[in-house]
Amino acid sequence: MSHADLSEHRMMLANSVADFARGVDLKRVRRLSESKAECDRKLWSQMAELGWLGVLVPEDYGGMGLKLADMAIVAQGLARVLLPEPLTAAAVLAARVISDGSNEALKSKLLEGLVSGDMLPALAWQEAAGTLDTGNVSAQATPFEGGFRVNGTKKFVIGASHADGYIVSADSARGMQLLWVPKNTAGATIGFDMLADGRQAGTLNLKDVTVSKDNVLNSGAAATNSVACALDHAAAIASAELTGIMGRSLEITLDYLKTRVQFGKAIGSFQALQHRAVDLYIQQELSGAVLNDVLTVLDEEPDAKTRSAAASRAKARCTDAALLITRQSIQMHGAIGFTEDCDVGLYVKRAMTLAAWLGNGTAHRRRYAKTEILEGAAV
Amino acid sequence: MSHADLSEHRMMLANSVADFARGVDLKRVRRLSESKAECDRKLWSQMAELGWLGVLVPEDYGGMGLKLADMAIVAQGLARVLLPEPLTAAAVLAARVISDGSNEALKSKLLEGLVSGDMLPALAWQEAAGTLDTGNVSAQATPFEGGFRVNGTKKFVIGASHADGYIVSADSARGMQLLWVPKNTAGATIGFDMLADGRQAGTLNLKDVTVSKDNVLNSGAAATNSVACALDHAAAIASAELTGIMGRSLEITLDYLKTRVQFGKAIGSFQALQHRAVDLYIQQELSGAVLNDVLTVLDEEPDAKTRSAAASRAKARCTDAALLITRQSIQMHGAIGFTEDCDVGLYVKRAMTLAAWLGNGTAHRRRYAKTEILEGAAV
Amino acid sequence: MSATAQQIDYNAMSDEDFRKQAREFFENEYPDELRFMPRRLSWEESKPWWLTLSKKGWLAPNWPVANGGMGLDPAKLIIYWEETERAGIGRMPDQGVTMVGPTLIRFGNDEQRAKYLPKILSGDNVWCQGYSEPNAGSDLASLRTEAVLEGDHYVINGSKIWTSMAHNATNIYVLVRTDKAVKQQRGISFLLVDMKTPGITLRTIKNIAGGEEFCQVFFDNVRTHKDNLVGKPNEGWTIAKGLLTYERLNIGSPRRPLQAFEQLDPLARELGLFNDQGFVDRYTQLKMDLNDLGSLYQRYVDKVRNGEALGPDISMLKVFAMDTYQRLAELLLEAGAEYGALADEITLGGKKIDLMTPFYTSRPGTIYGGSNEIQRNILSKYVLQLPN
Amino acid sequence: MSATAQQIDYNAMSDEDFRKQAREFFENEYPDELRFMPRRLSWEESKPWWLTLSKKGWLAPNWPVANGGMGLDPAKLIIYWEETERAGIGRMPDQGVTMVGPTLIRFGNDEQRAKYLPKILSGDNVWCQGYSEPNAGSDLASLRTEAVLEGDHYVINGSKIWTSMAHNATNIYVLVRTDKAVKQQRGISFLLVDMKTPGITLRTIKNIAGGEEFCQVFFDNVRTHKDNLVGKPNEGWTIAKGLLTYERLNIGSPRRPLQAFEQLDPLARELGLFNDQGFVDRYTQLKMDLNDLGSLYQRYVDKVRNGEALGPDISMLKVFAMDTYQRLAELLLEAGAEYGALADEITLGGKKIDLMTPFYTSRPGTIYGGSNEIQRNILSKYVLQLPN
Repeated sequence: MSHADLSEHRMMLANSVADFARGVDLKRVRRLSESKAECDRKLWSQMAELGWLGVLVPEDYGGMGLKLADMAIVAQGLARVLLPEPLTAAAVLAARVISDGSNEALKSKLLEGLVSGDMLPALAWQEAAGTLDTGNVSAQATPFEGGFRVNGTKKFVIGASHADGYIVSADSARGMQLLWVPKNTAGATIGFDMLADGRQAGTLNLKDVTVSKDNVLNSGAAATNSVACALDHAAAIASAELTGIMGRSLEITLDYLKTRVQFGKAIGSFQALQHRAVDLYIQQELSGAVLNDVLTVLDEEPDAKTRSAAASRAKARCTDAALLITRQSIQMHGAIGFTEDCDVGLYVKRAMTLAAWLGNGTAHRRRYAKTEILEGAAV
Repeated sequence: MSHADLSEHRMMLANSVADFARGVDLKRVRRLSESKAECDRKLWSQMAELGWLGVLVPEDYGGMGLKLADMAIVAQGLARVLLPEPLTAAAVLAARVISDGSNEALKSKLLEGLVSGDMLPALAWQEAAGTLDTGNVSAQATPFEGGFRVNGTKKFVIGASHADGYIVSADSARGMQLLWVPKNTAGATIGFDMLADGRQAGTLNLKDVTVSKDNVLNSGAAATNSVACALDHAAAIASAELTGIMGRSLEITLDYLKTRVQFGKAIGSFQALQHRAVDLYIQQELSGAVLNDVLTVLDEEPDAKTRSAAASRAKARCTDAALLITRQSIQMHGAIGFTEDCDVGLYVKRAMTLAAWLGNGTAHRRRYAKTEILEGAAV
Repeated sequence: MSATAQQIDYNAMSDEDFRKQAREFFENEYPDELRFMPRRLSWEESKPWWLTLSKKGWLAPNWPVANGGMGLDPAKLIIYWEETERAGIGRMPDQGVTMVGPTLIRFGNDEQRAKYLPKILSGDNVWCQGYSEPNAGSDLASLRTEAVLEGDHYVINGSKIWTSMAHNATNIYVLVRTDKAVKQQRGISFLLVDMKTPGITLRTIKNIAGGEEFCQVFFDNVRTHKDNLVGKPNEGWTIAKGLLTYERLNIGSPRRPLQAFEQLDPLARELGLFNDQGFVDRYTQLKMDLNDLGSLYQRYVDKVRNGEALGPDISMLKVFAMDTYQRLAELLLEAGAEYGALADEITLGGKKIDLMTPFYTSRPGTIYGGSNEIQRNILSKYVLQLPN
Repeated sequence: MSATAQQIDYNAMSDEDFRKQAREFFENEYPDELRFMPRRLSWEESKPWWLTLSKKGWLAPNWPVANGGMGLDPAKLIIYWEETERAGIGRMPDQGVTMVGPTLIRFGNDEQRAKYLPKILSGDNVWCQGYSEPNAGSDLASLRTEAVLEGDHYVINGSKIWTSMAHNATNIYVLVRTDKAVKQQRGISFLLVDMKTPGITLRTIKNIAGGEEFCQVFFDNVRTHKDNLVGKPNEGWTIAKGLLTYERLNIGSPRRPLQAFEQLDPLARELGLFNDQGFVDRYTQLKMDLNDLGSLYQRYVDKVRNGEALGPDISMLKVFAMDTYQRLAELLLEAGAEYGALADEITLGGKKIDLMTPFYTSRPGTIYGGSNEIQRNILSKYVLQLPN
């Protein structure tokens, strides 16, 4: 596509996302902790029809074969209305490892199911909190003639509550294995912890789970690399979600500052609040500028080191900015902001869950330091 | 003394310091980097006559035998007018190790000279930047029949430019030695680096310097402990100086905010500046409250661990507050604040030198963590 | 109130003896399961302890003995508070004891004291506070709920909001506008109202964490007898202002952030963070900030102990306390990494750790009792005397 | 200006070729001892390089070729700037090239261009800026230096302050009040004045670091011919405002904080700080902030490249740049421990490290060109559109 075509096509994509978002009611998110309906499969199918689940899936598999910069537009727009569906978890994180799979039959099946919305996959890679190391896996895959028997525990699986199956990373004598474990497979049990925003973090227990050869998605270094790449891409798109969240939260807050009257004046006329709002705005704009640069870098498919450094830049900045902006949004609303009825509370909660997912600010700054600073400093 | 008598006596002390301070002209400090006259011996004698050099010296040696809380009053009051004389370096840091000395004849001679103002001693304990470890000494004292021969380098010696001699810590086969090295002793050479505030930091080089037995002030664990104690006491009194500096700097700035007109109003009527001034004020008051508690603790002569923790609390808070307040004082003065003519510049420079001396904020927080946090956490 | 309690002169005891007695009592009698709660207690949870205190005559430490209090002098009062905090005793719906009692003792008349004080001590009356209004939050003086004297009754119309625990309360004290012709702060009166009076309705407001903490209280021609006016008509502002100063001392105590800090230790130990100098630096900064807050708090406690009045500078205590509390809550979530996004308590190394509650409990303190912005305005105007 | 230079159409070159040429020129010809200076250059230091640039026709990259500039299009101009920064070329007393030239080209007339531009290129005229006044610092529009037209001459009375390098300058451009009857921003005119005109006196003002950076310029019945009025009478504010926007882009460049960052690396290596996770955390935060500043800066550079106008939102670039710069300077001093209190360069492990200069050079940026407070006011009003 030419540059002009690209801009036009992204403008159209942004418009269609905005149209869709206008129809979304925050009531559903407000009740999420009770309803636990974080993935409405009817809505999910609509999103599939709009092509959004396949933005990053190659055209050969029914997807749109577009770029992360396109996916970011969808994720940002839907995050503005706090859509709880596991878009990034399925259509970026899981989609990437599936797309990189070496088992063509399984890859086809899973990608087509993902794109059509009929099959919701979740990637279960994480075992401990606070780590971005995708290679160091305790779960064990023991080979037998027909495939592997798997034991282990995977934590913080997003999108797990409505998933039709899990892609599980496990270590074996032949290196890392990425295995497809359909829901309700014998020996696979899933438990949940509620997240701050009412969504669920899954803990997947695998006890002597049998995975046939057909369900081995990828192996060895290729498997490890694909998870690392998926994590970086998903971190970038989660950053796009964070920009959507901070953007809407600041909008709501600026509106409030312009209309709420105290001491006979709109509170937005008080200089202390003005300057604070300006500082939030600067963080929002910084986040946007950084994300933009990072997406450009990632879409050029650089080496792993460059890719990880870029993803960490986006996640660190967008996480910290979103937490700051949403927290200050509560504060600037005064008592109203502290009630369940006020929308800004929903934004702070989503910001908190996205902040922690796939590495928070500290985790990403630490990783960035490791490759970008300390390697050079040791010379 | 009863509590009421104590309060009254301290009030009188504060008044006499304030009277003296009113006669001090900042011109001298402004020209310090050229004149290099950081200790006016005539003024020093006046301070001696007022008893201030002997506040902490026992009455048996001609001093006042008072407390650190008293010394803090003197140091704070003189710091408000940026008196450059090495009061804390001589009358606290050096005075303490001399008072703890085991060589009675030398101790008498040095204390009486200190109290009368005729003899200005400087403690040369430090060898590397960024450490509060007084025991780990590289300088070597090699024993011979008549005493020791000393080799080594001591850095960051405050008050060195006008000192009549140095108390040097050196390691020996018999443990640490504290040795009195008069100015111009053969083999002892001193060089200087200018500090931000125009005062001088001395670097003392000792090459085969002969120290007779008569000039051995203290030895072994007693020597090590006395230096550690001196450092804590001096850090507390330097903190008192920092409160004087921040207090006067904020006063000048508040006056400016009330009188300087921009956009047709006193700039102190702008809420953003008001709130910033309030935050500075809070830091000033916190510093005062902490220093007050710390002096009370130190004057009860607690064990070394309690003493060091208390001193670190004061130095960390007062350093950070003084740096913040003086830097913001420049900022709130606008362009005027950035000129050499403006007094607040002198305050920021003195704050910087006192901040770095005897351990900056980071150094003291680290030391505090070591004994107060990590020891407990390891359990 | 118990007759025996009144006969003990606590002020005649040595500080050590009194502290010992308080400590033993709080340690032995307070329900363990309610110690160091990261939130306020409901009336239902509080009632047994309320009655235990009341029976011993220890419910109202700073009321005069004649009114059924302990009549503690400031030095003893501080010890009482210190031991309360040490034992981790929760905050009860204590507006009756902390606010209404002192107000009636200072500004009320004998009839009001006789009518209301015993019922506070007995737990028959539970009070709530009607100050804020939907359009007068931080700007309290602009309140519009009005009361018009008709015969022997004030007739109240309007509504109050952010009334904590109103759904548990039997009575409410309200600031109402009784003269619209004069300047904002004037023309306000202080009235006592029975919550069962016809015309009062409640709307519960859930807080951000989903708890039923506040209510909006609506007044629709609510009649309260003019005997329920505290102080003189139109002088309610003076009464309210004095009470707020002491509320700022209470909210500025290091107690609540210290409770949150208790969560940080086991978390750090379990995640191995004490080997991480970056974490240790941030932990140390907060720990030292909390200690320094303690020094500042102590300064005001000493003033109370010496019988000195608290001035507007007390606002700085609240600003720094709330700022420190929030930074602490934020470090908890950050250090918890993925655990820091979980809504409920977590279990690590066999210990229950509550990472999220401190985040929620640390926030309203910068809004209620005058937001931190308002506190800074107060400090700017009345302490630094910066121009308007 | 050189005849050959005018014949080259740089815009016709490929970006790569132009970059290569610029890089080679700057690397080979710029004096090594003046690279990456932590302060501005004096006129004396600058002059040889000024003349080298001028001879090559490269002194004024953004002036039209017809005026003796390079006539670069925005894309090439950015490359020119990038290579300037890459080579560590110092800031010269360049008001003539950056401010006077563009102003005369846009708002001046042919006579003014013919009279002044060649002398800027030749180094015969060195310009300084007369904007601020003792009582009109941040509030520039309230300036009171006035000029009255008497016959063919404007007669100027008043004084300007914070005039950088005025003691080196041969000419000054001043904002003066020519109509006192109208609102502040109106009634201001833009005049050019020869510094040798009778009635001009200078007072040098030393800066906090002891350097002779600024002057106060006094005007006592100083006469300048009315031909030296740029634009129309009373329309000087529009001219000045447009220039300030580009000044904010310049001051928002990550270049200067990056130069300060260069000091941090050897310091950290010598003191072993890269083994200290606490230091590494703070170092990383700043490094990432600087990279992120680079992303924001690039956004505005791209706008210039695409020929878009810069709006008031450019103020955020300056706020974040200056904030980051100051935090960096403060970390340098803190990490330096006792070295951080020394006034002069230090030598560590054979390397010279300048810890103190960044502290001083990082401060005026939050004051000049509109303080950070003013920038926030601008953003609040014109970008967020918050009420007054």
